[in-house]
Order: sequence, then C-alpha cells, then structure tokens
Amino acid sequence: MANNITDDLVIVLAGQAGQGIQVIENILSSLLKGTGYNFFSTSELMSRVRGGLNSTELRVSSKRSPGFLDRIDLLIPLHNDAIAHLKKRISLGEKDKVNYEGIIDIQFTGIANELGNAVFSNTVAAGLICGLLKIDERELENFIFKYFAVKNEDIRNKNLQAIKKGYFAGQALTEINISINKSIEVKTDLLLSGADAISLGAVAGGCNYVCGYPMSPSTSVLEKMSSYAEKFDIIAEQVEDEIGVVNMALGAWYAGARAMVTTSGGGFALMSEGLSLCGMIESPLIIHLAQRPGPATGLPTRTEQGDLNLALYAGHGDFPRIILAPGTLEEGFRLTQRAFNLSDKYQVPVLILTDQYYVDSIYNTPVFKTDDIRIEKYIVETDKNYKRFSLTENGISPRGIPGFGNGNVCVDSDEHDESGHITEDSDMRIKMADKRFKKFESIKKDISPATLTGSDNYTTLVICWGSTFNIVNEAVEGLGSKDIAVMHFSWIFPLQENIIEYLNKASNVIIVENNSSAQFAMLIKQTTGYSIDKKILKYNGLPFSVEEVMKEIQKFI
Amino acid sequence: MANNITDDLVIVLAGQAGQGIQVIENILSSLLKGTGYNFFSTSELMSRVRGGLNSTELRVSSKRSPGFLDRIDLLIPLHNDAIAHLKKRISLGEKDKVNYEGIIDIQFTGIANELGNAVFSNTVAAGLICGLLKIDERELENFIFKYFAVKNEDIRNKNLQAIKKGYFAGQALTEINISINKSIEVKTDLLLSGADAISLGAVAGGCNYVCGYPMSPSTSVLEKMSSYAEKFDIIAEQVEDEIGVVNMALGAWYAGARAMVTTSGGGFALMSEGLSLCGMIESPLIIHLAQRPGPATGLPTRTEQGDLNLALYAGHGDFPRIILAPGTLEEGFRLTQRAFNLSDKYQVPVLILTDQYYVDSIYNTPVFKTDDIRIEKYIVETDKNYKRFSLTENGISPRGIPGFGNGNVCVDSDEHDESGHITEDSDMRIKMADKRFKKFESIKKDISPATLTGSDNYTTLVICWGSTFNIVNEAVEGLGSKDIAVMHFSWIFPLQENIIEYLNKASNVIIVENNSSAQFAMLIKQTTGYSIDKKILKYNGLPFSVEEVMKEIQKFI
Amino acid sequence: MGNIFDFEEKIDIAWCPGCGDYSIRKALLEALQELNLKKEKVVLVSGIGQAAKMPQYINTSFFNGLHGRGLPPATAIKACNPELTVIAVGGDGDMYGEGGNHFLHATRRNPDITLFVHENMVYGLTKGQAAPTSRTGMKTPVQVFGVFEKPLNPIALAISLDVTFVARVFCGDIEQTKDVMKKAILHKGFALVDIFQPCVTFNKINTFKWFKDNTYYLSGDYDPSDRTGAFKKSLEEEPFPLGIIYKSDHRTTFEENISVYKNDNSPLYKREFDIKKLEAEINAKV
Amino acid sequence: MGNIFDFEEKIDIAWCPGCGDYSIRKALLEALQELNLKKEKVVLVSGIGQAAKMPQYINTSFFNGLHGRGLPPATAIKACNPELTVIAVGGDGDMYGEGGNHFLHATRRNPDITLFVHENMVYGLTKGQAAPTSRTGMKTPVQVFGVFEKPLNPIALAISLDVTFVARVFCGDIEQTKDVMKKAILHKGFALVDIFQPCVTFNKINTFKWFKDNTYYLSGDYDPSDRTGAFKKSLEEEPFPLGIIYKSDHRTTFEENISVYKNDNSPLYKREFDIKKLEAEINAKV
Ligand SMILES: Cc1ncc(C[n+]2csc(CCOP(=O)(O)OP(=O)(O)O)c2C)c(N)n1
Ligand SMILES: Cc1ncc(C[n+]2csc(CCOP(=O)(O)OP(=O)(O)O)c2C)c(N)n1
Ligand code: SF4
Ligand code: SF4
Ligand SMILES: [Mg+2]
Ligand SMILES: [Mg+2]
Repeated sequence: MANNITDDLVIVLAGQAGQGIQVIENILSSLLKGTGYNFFSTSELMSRVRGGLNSTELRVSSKRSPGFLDRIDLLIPLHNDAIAHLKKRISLGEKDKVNYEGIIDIQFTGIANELGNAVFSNTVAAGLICGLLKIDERELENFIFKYFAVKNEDIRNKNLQAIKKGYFAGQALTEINISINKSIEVKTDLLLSGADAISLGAVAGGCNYVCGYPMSPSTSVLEKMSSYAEKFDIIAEQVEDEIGVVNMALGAWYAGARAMVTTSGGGFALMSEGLSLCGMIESPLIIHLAQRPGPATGLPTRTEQGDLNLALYAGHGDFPRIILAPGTLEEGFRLTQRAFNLSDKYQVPVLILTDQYYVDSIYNTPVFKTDDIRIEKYIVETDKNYKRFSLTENGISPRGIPGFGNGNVCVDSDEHDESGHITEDSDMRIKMADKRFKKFESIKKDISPATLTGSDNYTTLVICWGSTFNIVNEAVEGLGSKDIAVMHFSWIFPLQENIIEYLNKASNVIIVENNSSAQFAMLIKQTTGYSIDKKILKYNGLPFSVEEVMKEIQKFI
Repeated sequence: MANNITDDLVIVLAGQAGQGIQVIENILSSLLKGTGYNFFSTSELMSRVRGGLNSTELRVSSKRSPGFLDRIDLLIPLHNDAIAHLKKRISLGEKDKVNYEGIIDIQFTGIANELGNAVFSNTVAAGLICGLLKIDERELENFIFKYFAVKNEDIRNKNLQAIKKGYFAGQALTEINISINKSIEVKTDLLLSGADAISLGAVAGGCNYVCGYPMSPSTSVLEKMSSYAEKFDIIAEQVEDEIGVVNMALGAWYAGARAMVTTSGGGFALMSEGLSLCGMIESPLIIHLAQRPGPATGLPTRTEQGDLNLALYAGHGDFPRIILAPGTLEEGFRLTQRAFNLSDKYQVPVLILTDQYYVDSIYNTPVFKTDDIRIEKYIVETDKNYKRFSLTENGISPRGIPGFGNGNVCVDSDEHDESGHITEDSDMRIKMADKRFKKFESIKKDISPATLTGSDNYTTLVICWGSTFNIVNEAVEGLGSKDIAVMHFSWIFPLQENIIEYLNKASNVIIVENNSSAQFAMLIKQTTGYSIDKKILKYNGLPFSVEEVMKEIQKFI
Repeated sequence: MGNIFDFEEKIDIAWCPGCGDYSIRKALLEALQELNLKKEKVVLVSGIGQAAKMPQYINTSFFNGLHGRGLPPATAIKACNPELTVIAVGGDGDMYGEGGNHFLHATRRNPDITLFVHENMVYGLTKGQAAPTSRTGMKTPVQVFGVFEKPLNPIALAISLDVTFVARVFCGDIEQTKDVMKKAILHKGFALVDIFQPCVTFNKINTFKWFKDNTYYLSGDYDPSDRTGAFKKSLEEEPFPLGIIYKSDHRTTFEENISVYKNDNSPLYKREFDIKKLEAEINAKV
Repeated sequence: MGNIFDFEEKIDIAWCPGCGDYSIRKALLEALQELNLKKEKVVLVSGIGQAAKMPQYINTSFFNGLHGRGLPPATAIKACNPELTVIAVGGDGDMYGEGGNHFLHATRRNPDITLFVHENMVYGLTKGQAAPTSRTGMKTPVQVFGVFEKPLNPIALAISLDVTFVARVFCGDIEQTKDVMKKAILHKGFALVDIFQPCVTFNKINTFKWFKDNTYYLSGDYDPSDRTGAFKKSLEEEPFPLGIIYKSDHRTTFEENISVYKNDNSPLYKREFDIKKLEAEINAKV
C-alpha cells in the first residue's frame, strides 16, 4: 500500500555530528525553496563536534508552515542509533503515527561506497528527497554544479553522481506518493535563519560595531556580523570575556558608534554589572541574548526561554530597559533594526531575546521591505557649555560624543551631576534617578502592541512570546475553534499596559512558555495582578511541537 | 532659657573624613553603654578618605530606640561646612525643630590647640558630651586609660587632657539639662554593629572559609571575618575579583568547608554566573550582600535597598534560592547562623541582604543566647556506588565530599545524570530540573514568618523588610494608634504564602522601602496578585528617619 | 592490571576521532597510575571546553565548573583539604582567555596544584574561533581577516609571574607528556604544563605535523633554574622548545601560608566547632 | 597662560592632602599641554579607585566606568575614532587586579592608547587592603597575617606580553613623570607607564621616602630595545629601576588592523549608511 502525503511533508534526517546533515539541509533548503516549495527546517544538536546523535527536520509544504512538528513522514537515519533516538522524541507526541512497517530500505552508505567514500551518503540522501519530490533533473544538476562550484572537480563530480543516484532511487520509490503545491511567490521569498534575520536587522539599524565572545547559540550572529565587516563598515571584535564585551560596546557608543553585543545566558550573566553601568551613564546598547537551557552550562546547544527574568532584572540598582523578543524572521529583522533607534533615542539598553530554536531555524519569508527603514541618530554637536546629563522635561539629555564639537563629554559610573562629574548631593541623586526613570513614560508610548491572531470573539486566549509564535499559531489554527485567539508578545518590557483588557475578556487564559517557571506569566502577574494558572511549559531542551501545543491546549478547554 | 532634654538625646557630629568622628563614636559608644545608657549610632560618609563632609548620629535614650532620627538635639560641627550640610538633611524632616538661637559656642579646636594640636578636637568633643551627661569622672578616666592603652604615653595623656577639658566644659554648660535614665540591663548588653552581628552569626554557623573582594559597605564583614581567622580556624582570602570569589567559595563547599562570600551590588552582579553554577551543582553557598545605591558605582558609601530584584533573579536559568534580610542585630546573628544550616541542608544558595545603614549602625542589644545553636552538617561518607545527584523523594541528594569515603564526587555545570556526568537526555534533564525545584517545597516549611508588631486588630498594615525594622517600628509606636500594625519580613524568599491573609485583613496597606521602585511590593504582587499602591520610598542614599516614616504614614491614614 | 583511574565499562567520549585530547588522556591516566595516587584523593577541576571535558573521562572525583573558572575552585579545594591531589585542566581559551585573571592571580598565591592546558590554538567546542594562542593570520568565521592579535605566550607569561614549574610538551609524544605531568604533579606549588594538542577538526594550520615540525626538545644541558634564561628560551617560536623550561623551589605555597594549618594539618571538614570560643567572643562584646 | 586642561574655577579634589596623586595630576596636565593636544580630541578613561578619579580633575571628555574595566572602553573609543588621544588611568588594584584580564588581552590587540597605573601598593579608596602589587609581609585589616602572595611585577608582565612601551616612574619626580608620559602618549601602540605613588593614608610602608630610597634611574647607556635584557632589568627590585625599560616599534596597532580604516580613515560617527548595500544583501538571500 502506498503512502500518500499531501500538502505537508516532514522529513527528518538523523545522524552523528560530522555526518553532513547540515549539508543536506543547505542543499535542500535552497533547492526546494528555489523551485517554489515552502520550506522550513530546524535542528537539534548535541554539544559535541563529532559523534553523538543530531537530527534535522525539513518541512516542505503547500502553504507557509514554519513551525516544528513532531510527526515524521520520512525518517532518514544516517546512523544506527537514529531510530532509537527519534522514537523517544516522537513518543512525546504522536507515537501512533510512526509506521514501522513503512520502513523502506535505502542503502545510502552502500550507494555512497560505490562512489568510493561513505562521506557521500548525505548527498545521496539529499538526492533521494529530490527524487521523491520529482524535482526537475536539469534544475537539480544546475544547482549542484553551482553549490559545489568552489570545490575541486573530483569532489563536485562525485557529489553530483551521489545526488543523482539518490535522485533516481527516490523517483523509483512507488511506496510513497507526495503531492505538495509549489507557488511562484515562494521563489521570490527570502530564505533565512533567525541568526540571519537578526544580523540583517542590525545592519539595517546602522550597527557598525559588534563584539562578542563565542557562545552557543549566539555565535552565529557574531559570525554573520563578522562576515559583514568589510561590506558594511563594521568593526567586529572577539573580546577576551563577556565583561570586556559589554564594556567595549559602551565605549563604542560613547565614541559615536552603534554597537551590538551577542551572547547567551552565562555570558549575559557576566554582563550584569556592565548593564548597570549602561543604565547609569545612559548609554544606548543593543544586547542580543540567544537563550539556551540553564542553569550554568546547562544544555549548551539546546533551546529554552529561561532567561527572561535575568533579562528583566540583571544589573544592580534601578534603571530602565527595553526587552524585545521576535516571533518571526520578519519581526527579528524589524525589531532589531528598531532596537538601534529606540536605544539611541532613549539612551537605554535594548535586549533582544531569541533562543536556539529561533536562531537556528530556517524558512522562507517575503522579502523585507526597506522603504520605511531609517537610521535615526540622536547625536548632537557639543559646545563649550555642553552637559551630558542636562536635566530635561522628558529625562532625555542630548547626547554628545567626544571629538564632535567643543564640549566635554563626561560620563561617570558614580552618581553624577548634569556635567557628568561625581556628586553625593542627595537632591541631585533624586533628580538623576527620577530623570532616568522619566524616560520610561516616553518609552511606553513606543510599545508595539502584541499580535492577536485567531478569533476576535475569543473565550480562550493563548498567550505566548518570542520564538514560539509560529508553533502556537499553527496549533491554534489546527484546533479550528472559533473561540480561541493567540496573543503573542514580541515587545516584552515595558509590558503593554492594556493587556489586562485582553485577559479579562477571556474566560480561559493559557500561557505557553519554553521554560519551567512561566517567567512571562510572572511578569504579567506582577504588572497586572492577573494570575495565569493554565500553563503549558516545556523545559527539556527541545522546542514545542505544533501537535504538542494543540494537545495541551485541548486539555485546558 | 535652658533646654531640657528628657529620655532621648540625639547628638550629631559632623566634620570631614579624617577628623576622627569615628573615634568619638567608638569612645562614646562603649563608655555610654558601659555606664548603662541605651546607645545607638549611625554614620553617613562620603566616598573619600579625607575631606568632604560626614556626619554621625549618636542617640542616647532611656529605652531601647535603635533607629535613625532626623531631629538633632545637639549638633557638634567639627568643620565650617557642617551646619550647611545638616541643614539640608534636616530639611527633609523636621526643619522647624532646629533652634538656631540655641547655638552654644564651644571652641573645640581652640581647646585642642591649647594642647598643641588641632587633632584632639574630636576628643574634646567626646569629653563635652560626657560632661553634659554627667558621666562619673573616675569612670571616664579609667575608660580613656584603657582605650588609649596601646598608644604611647604622650598621646594617651594628651587625649586624657583633651577629654577632660571637654568634660569640664560640658559640665559647666547650664544651657542644657539632660535627663536620661540608665539601666543595669544595658550594662550587660552587647554593643555591636550590623557587621559584627553578621560576622558572629557566620562564626556561629560554622563558617570556616571566607572570601571576598573589598567593596563598601561589605568590606567590614570581610575584615571582621579575617580578624577571626586564627581564633576560629577560618581561611580568609581576598580574591582577584568577585568572579573568583564566588567560584572559590563553591570549591570550598565542594571540599567540605562552610564558605561565605561578602560583597555589594556591583560585585554581586559579577557573581551572577557563579550563582547559577551554584544552582546547577546544588552547592550550599552563603552570600552576604550589603546593598548600596546603584546603578553602577552609584553612591558607594551610602545606603539603599535596591538590589532585591537582582538577588531574586541573578543567574541564568531557573533554580531555587533563599533570601534573608535581618531587621535587627539579633536577627542578623540568628539568620546568618541559620543560613549555613539551611544552605547545607537544601544545597541551595542563601543570600543575606543587608545595607550600609544596617552594617554600619551600632547599638546595644541583649546578649545572644547560644544554647540553641547547632552546626548542622549534612555531609555523608561516600562508598563506591555513591552518586552525587541521586534522585530522591524530596529532591535532596546526600552530599559527599572528595576524600571522605571511597566514592567519586562529581559535579558538573552541564546538565548531568545522577552520577554528575554530562547528559543531554531530555528525560534526565526534566528529572534534574524537577529535582532542583522539589527542594523548594521543603524549604517553604522552614520559612520564619514575618514579625507582626503593633495592633492585633489593625486596619492599617505597614509592610517593611530588612534594615528598616527599628525605624518603622518606632515610627508606628510613635503614632500611638490602635489601628496600625507593622509586618516586617526578614525571610524574603520564598515568600511566606499566607501573607495574603494579613493583607486582606487590612483596609489600608502601606509599604516602606529604601529604594525607588518598591521591589518588595513587586514580589508581593507577583506572589499574591495583591497590589500595594501606598508606597513610602526613599532613594537619596540616606536611611529613613523615624519622623519621616511617621509623617509619610500619616499622609496615608 | 587495569588502571584504576580508567572506567571498567566503555564510556562515550565526546571528542572527535583523531583529536589530540585522547593522547593527553592516555598520558594522564598513566601518570596518575604510575604515581600510585589513591583514587579517592585525586580531584580534577575544569572549566568548559573540549579540554575541560577531561575530568568526565577519568574515574575520580571532579568539579567541572564554568568556562574560564577552573582555577578558583581548584585553589579552594586544595586549601580546604591539602590531602587531596588537585589537578586543573582546561583549554587555551578557558584558562588564558576567559580565565586569564584567575591564571594571573592563582600563580601569585601559588597553591600546590597542577594545571594542564591543552593548547590547540583554537576554540574547539564552540567550533573554530581564534583562541588567545592562535597564530597570527589564522582565518576563522569570526576572525575573517585573520587573527592580528599577538598570540599569548603562556610560557613567557608564567615565567614573568614566577610560576615555579613551567613546561611545554606536545601530546604527540605521550611518553614525555606523561613524564612531565608526573613531575608537575609532584612539584610543590603551582605547576603549569602547556600541552600542544592538534584539533583535527577546526585547526587545519596547527596540525600534528605542524607541531612535529615546529617543536624541538630542550637539550640535556639546558638549565631551567635561570629565570632570565628561561624567559629568553620562552620567546623562541617555530620551533618551540619542549620540556621543562623553568623550575625553581624558592616559593612557599598557599596552604603553607594559611593560618589554619599552622598547628593542625587536618582538612577543614574534619574539624569540630567549639561553641565555647564563640561564647567567649560574644561575651567580649559586652 | 593657563593650562587649558585645567579648570578655571577651583575644583574640589577628593584625594587626601599629600597624596602622590596630586603630583601625577600635575605631570599629566603639563604633559597634555606641552604636547599641544587639542582639548576636544583627548579622552580620559578610567575605572574606579582613587587613581581612577583622575579624569574628574582634568578638563576634557572622560569615560569613568567600572572598577577594573577601563581598558575595554578605552580600546573601543580609540577604535571608533582614531583621531582621539585616548589615555586610560587606574590604580594597581583597578588595572592589575579586577581588570587583569583586560590588561592581558588589550596588550595583544595593541590599540594606540596609553595606560597610566598609579602603583601605590594598596587599595586606597576602599581603605587599605592589599593590592596585587603590595609587598610581601604588609599587614592590613584583611591581610591580617601579612601579604604572602607574590607581588605582581607589572613591568615583567608587560614585557612578557611584548607591550612595546613599558616604563616605570616615581611621581616624586614630576619632571621625569611628565617626560615619560609625553613619550608614552606619542608612542604608537599600547604604552604602559607604571607610576610609583605614595598613599599617605593607608600605606605606611611604601612611603615617599621608601620609594626614594628604593629606586634608581636607568643609566644613559641602558638599551631598552632588548626584550630579554629588559626582562632581566624588570626583575630588579628594591631598588627598582626608573625610566623606559622596554621599547620597540615592531608591532602594528589595533586600528591599523581594523578593516573599516583600510580605505577611509574617518571616524565611524561621520559615516553615512548606504541603504542600497543593505537592499543588495537582502536580495541576495532570495
Ligand atoms: C561564559 C561563557 N562564555 C562562553 C562559553 C562558550 N564556550 C564554551 S567552551 C569555549 C571555548 C573553548 O575553547 P578552549 O577553551 O580553547 O577549549 P577547547 O574546546 O579548544 O579544548 C567557549 C567560548 C561558555 N560556556 N561560557
Ligand atoms: C566590582 C567592584 N568591586 C569592588 C569595588 C570597590 N573598589 C573600589 S576602588 C577599589 C580598589 C582601589 O584600589 P586601586 O585600584 O589600587 O586604586 P587606589 O584607590 O589605590 O588608587 C575597590 C576594590 C568596586 N567599585 N567595584
Ligand atoms: S573539535 Fe578539535 S579539540 Fe574538540 S574534540 Fe574535535 S578535534 Fe578535539
Ligand atoms: S587614600 Fe591614599 S591613594 Fe587615596 S587619596 Fe588618600 S593618600 Fe591618595
Ligand atoms: Mg582551545
Ligand atoms: Mg592602589
């Protein structure tokens, strides 16, 4: 009996680190998206360079569906342990759907060995998928030629042969019928990872100084931005430690650059004191915080939304900050772009919270419009009477930089007077503390409200934030109920004040968070007094799957 | 007209750093307490070693009144700027009570100069106060002899002469009549600073490893503990930075010591990552965090309760912790003692929050009882099958240490299995995360409930925490209302769950916090949903005064 | 007879096949065994990185802490229980990069511990960025124009800090590695062994062959006790000298300077609390 | 004519009367003036401590950051605007203690900045604990048994790191201090001047007289270009040599290695954003 797969195909590749799964992902993402298929992929990797067991999910679909599914239509195990590994993962959700009888025996390694080397098995697998999807043979050939253009001829040819062998094997498979619609729009879509979206957003925000210290999963943004150094006039520097990173970035803003740092939990924790300095000297600062499961080293290559509390309160003393957490690639681009303007305008740190799932996932998305992009610079030329911390109505003092004008630009980590010099005057202290907080009121006016999707007349409201947007959204769509809406926050702090109206409108409020303590629910309670007791939490290092969220929501309605 | 001062005398000494105000404080505290007067003193100091303007308040009273008052009965200016300096301070509260006509001209420097050196003016001033209080001359002489015993004879004699000159001048003053009761109990009281209380508590907790990096106002505890090194078998080490401090302390606990670190805001911020490590390896750890106004360097020698949020959330990822904040010296001693047992029992970090006002204030308090003091050690001898993180009912795994038994004691900052080795198994991850949190349930049973003083049938409830206890208590007593009670928290986190019952009982809830954002009120709201809108906040670097709290409470009732 | 520091069951080692870390492990296992150390008395301490995983693969107690933070706990562990043999292990990023300040100041305290640094001139675990020791010109996904920073010279640095045992070995020579490890462990005071280690996956420049071609053994008549001479030697690069470059015994250790061991050398955990002393101290405050 | 780097009005200086920091300030003011630097083009950067208050008392722009964290912002400021003269100032605790790791690695980048460290062998601002440079045996309220750690030798350390301008002066000699400061500021690349400075309040051992008695001037024929010789010289203690101990010009600077200045030497803040390039990059992702 043939399996029919319509509109939505989930392929999972599993094998050891170093077996080249990433290569398959690279090839298929461009190729499939390029031929008009909606494409999504996400990986779960062990914290090791070789061996272990990793898996990558590729999702090919008729309509945009960039969310993680538990269901596996096609499992391609490149290693013996793969099935055992994934059986477990699947058991979380849809075990019953795994059809063990459906195993089709394709000897990837056998085929690859015919070409003289087992390393080609990944390319064979990629070919197989192309065959199943009936990709045009010429298109495939052209693509491969381009893809391996930089490699030497022998390697290119071997790969081409490998992919073709796989391709024919795939075409020959009668056990599976796949029908997925292609569309022309997809061809002109962008194909990006979360890390790409953040990096492009930073460039679009005028970022010209990037520093960081390698740390999964934030490194991809550091690497991307470093690769942009020449093209976009960016100083990109790897620093000795994260304390150096944050203090360097503050120096860069002070001297007139637009600086971003990129880090993860432990590295961000080390920046706490520097963040407090940022608050005191009222410097702009962009921090990209890609979360991973803690505490401590935790699960370094996996995903979690567990650092919200730290983002909210890191740094001693009181000072304002802005926290953003994009849900989609488009949002990642726009919010990061905007973060630079907001940070410059209000002279406060802006934190962009992503996570491993967000930065490493790839999908196609409509081309980002750039006509509304403005680099808003708030630097002023100083004169002899310039005072860096002049007390103003709204708390914002015009920001000068050294060397631009005749004034002294003095910033101080101690409490200071308007000129930036140390003071211990208790009245001045209050004026300065109040000034710093006054800015909060203006910031609130700039809040981008949460996205409400699903029913307008909801009785059930599902709250989520950051990277889970696509997953939760698809889950609620999947439930097909007229009573449910999803409220997704990408502007996290300061929290939108009218949220309480949305909560009160629902008889049933559910929160979905990829952490163990429902940190966003705590923020909501702390802001509104509203306690969300229905919590869907996950903290085993993996992202939510669409099915899982559906099932859990159903339990609550 | 003579001024009569009955039962409660407030003397303020003001002068430059280096003028020896601390010496007067030292002399008078022992002397007055030793003769049976209730004594309290507190200082406000600038962040400089010489110059500037500092002041110390000495309060001598018939009954125990260890709280800061705005009122000044006797101002002793040792520098020209003193009056201007204090006028301002007083203007916060009780300006009308300053009687400028009452100025009495005592030439401290003149008298000192007669002795050949202006440096004795402080001793003259000390003598004057003794004269005013009619201290027995012999008692004074004996005391001075002992006090200056270590100095050379000439210095001792000069000081004695100086103090006597002041003494006679004081006796001769007819403009002021002071009558304050002495009592025998006071003579057998302890006379301590907050730093002393914390240090003695640490010793009583079995502390045998102390490390830190100097930082006001926490240094006094580091110094005190260092001075105890020989007597109490303590390893005391100044470390290169606060990151080294926290990681060293974790190593010390791992090897079987009972370690404490002492730090302030910025230093604690730097420990954030280490705190998270503590959470992951389930190590005990005692952190004394003496708060000062932030952000950044802020007002380094002044007071604030502004680091509660950081204490609550420092460290990435989720893990349990305990936060304590003593209100009295007795509490400082007991809670610090207990912190070691709690930390060892639950294998969680315990934070003790004080502040500059707490650590630097001195007063007499009944002798600490020691009969109920137990050093509870939870270390087990290991065998070959020992597993450091064995999964148990209540989440607590018996804690072995290397070298005691035959087992391997393995701890790891990565997520780990029972034996302490790295794992990426998602089920084990959940088991371990749950295990860490399970301990929270047991901890809650150990909570010491808040102290309720004042009326039992209150309609107004004044909430406060940490160092403000004596001040708020005296303020509410002063209001003399039958409707007001004070609820003081020294066990901050996890927050006592039945607090909501107390809140609901009141029609009027007021919170008093020495910070700008009412951080404890936020914790209450986050825990209970209850929003306290009546806030008495102070964040100019100074402690509350009793009068100020009275006045502010009155506004709300 | 098996090595008691090895596991009886097969363990899953996360290093890449061919990684130099395997040789270092082999040398360490043999060194521990040949020194006849008691398993219960050995503690390995590390930070985070590929090198820092070493303790996971040795059958003893360990403290595998934070990236860059191996030395503070190692120092404290030895201080609290001088009966233990404490060995810190880490990568060049771990110990000289993130952990540089602890390296500087641990040497000033001079605890009687041993430090093995795997110098692979790259960040292995985070996939190939430059380490402080990376050679100038090396391109990586972050150092896209090539490393321009001057590579840290840990040997010169350690000699400037008067570390009293400073050695460099290449793990391709397991015998010398083991031999120097043993001497380092036996040395009284802080001992540094910087171990050249090829990272086969991310460092395509400083390969096994490169290390082989760019090192030489110190001659038999080399005098490691002359600090200035050792400094001069430490400046030699490509080829780098291998062996014990500086050694001296003029310094006291941290533990020797701690007051608690003046009259009693038992570890802290064995000591009893004397409430009488506390009471006396309290009463002195009356 | 007044010094434009001084204030016209009287300022309140928080140092103790008699503190060596006053002499350092005097030397610095004069050095800045004599170099004819434009006031608008000078930025002082510091951490926290008594020494780190220096920028507060010079009439220019400054970044007075966190304890120990002067060098990272100083490096970045110079990198973002190479037209500025960037001088970092700090105490021995600030720069060699809390900030030790930045010191290590800033020297590897070699930004064209100058670092003045006030070596008073004590923590001044926090009232008298040991600094990394405190001499062995010094008792303090924390080091109750006396310092046992080996004092950090910043000169040896800097030479081991190949800092290309390494000098030590005593602020008691304002002329030499000024002279060396000027040379350090003019030097291309990272320059360290370690300045002996008596702390009259908390360091009763290393007094003005002590420094006077325990220092000597390098002779005219001393050759600061020989690194090994300089290292040897740096090991001389009590008396300590004063002057430029090591100097070389073989290293490139951080700014010279930054790609943004390859074809355009204007500071970052002057540059315009080119949206076309962004659009091209976005479109390349189709
Ligand atoms: C605070 C912090 N920053 C960054 C990281 C990420 N990280 C883990 S290992 C490592 C460097 C590994 O290089 P090295 O220390 O040289 O060890 P190797 O893997 O080369 O043996 C980094 C940057 C971390 N775990 N913690
Ligand atoms: C993170 C942090 N830790 C500690 C302090 C407290 N602190 C301020 S200055 C200082 C040391 C001062 O000594 P040094 O750097 O030698 O400067 P000096 O005052 O002697 O000139 C310390 C420890 C701080 N401000 N921040
Ligand atoms: S990445 Fe390099 S250092 Fe790490 S295990 Fe592989 S070869 Fe060894
Ligand atoms: S404490 Fe010492 S270093 Fe600080 S100002 Fe006074 S004399 Fe100078
Ligand atoms: Mg390495
Ligand atoms: Mg100093």
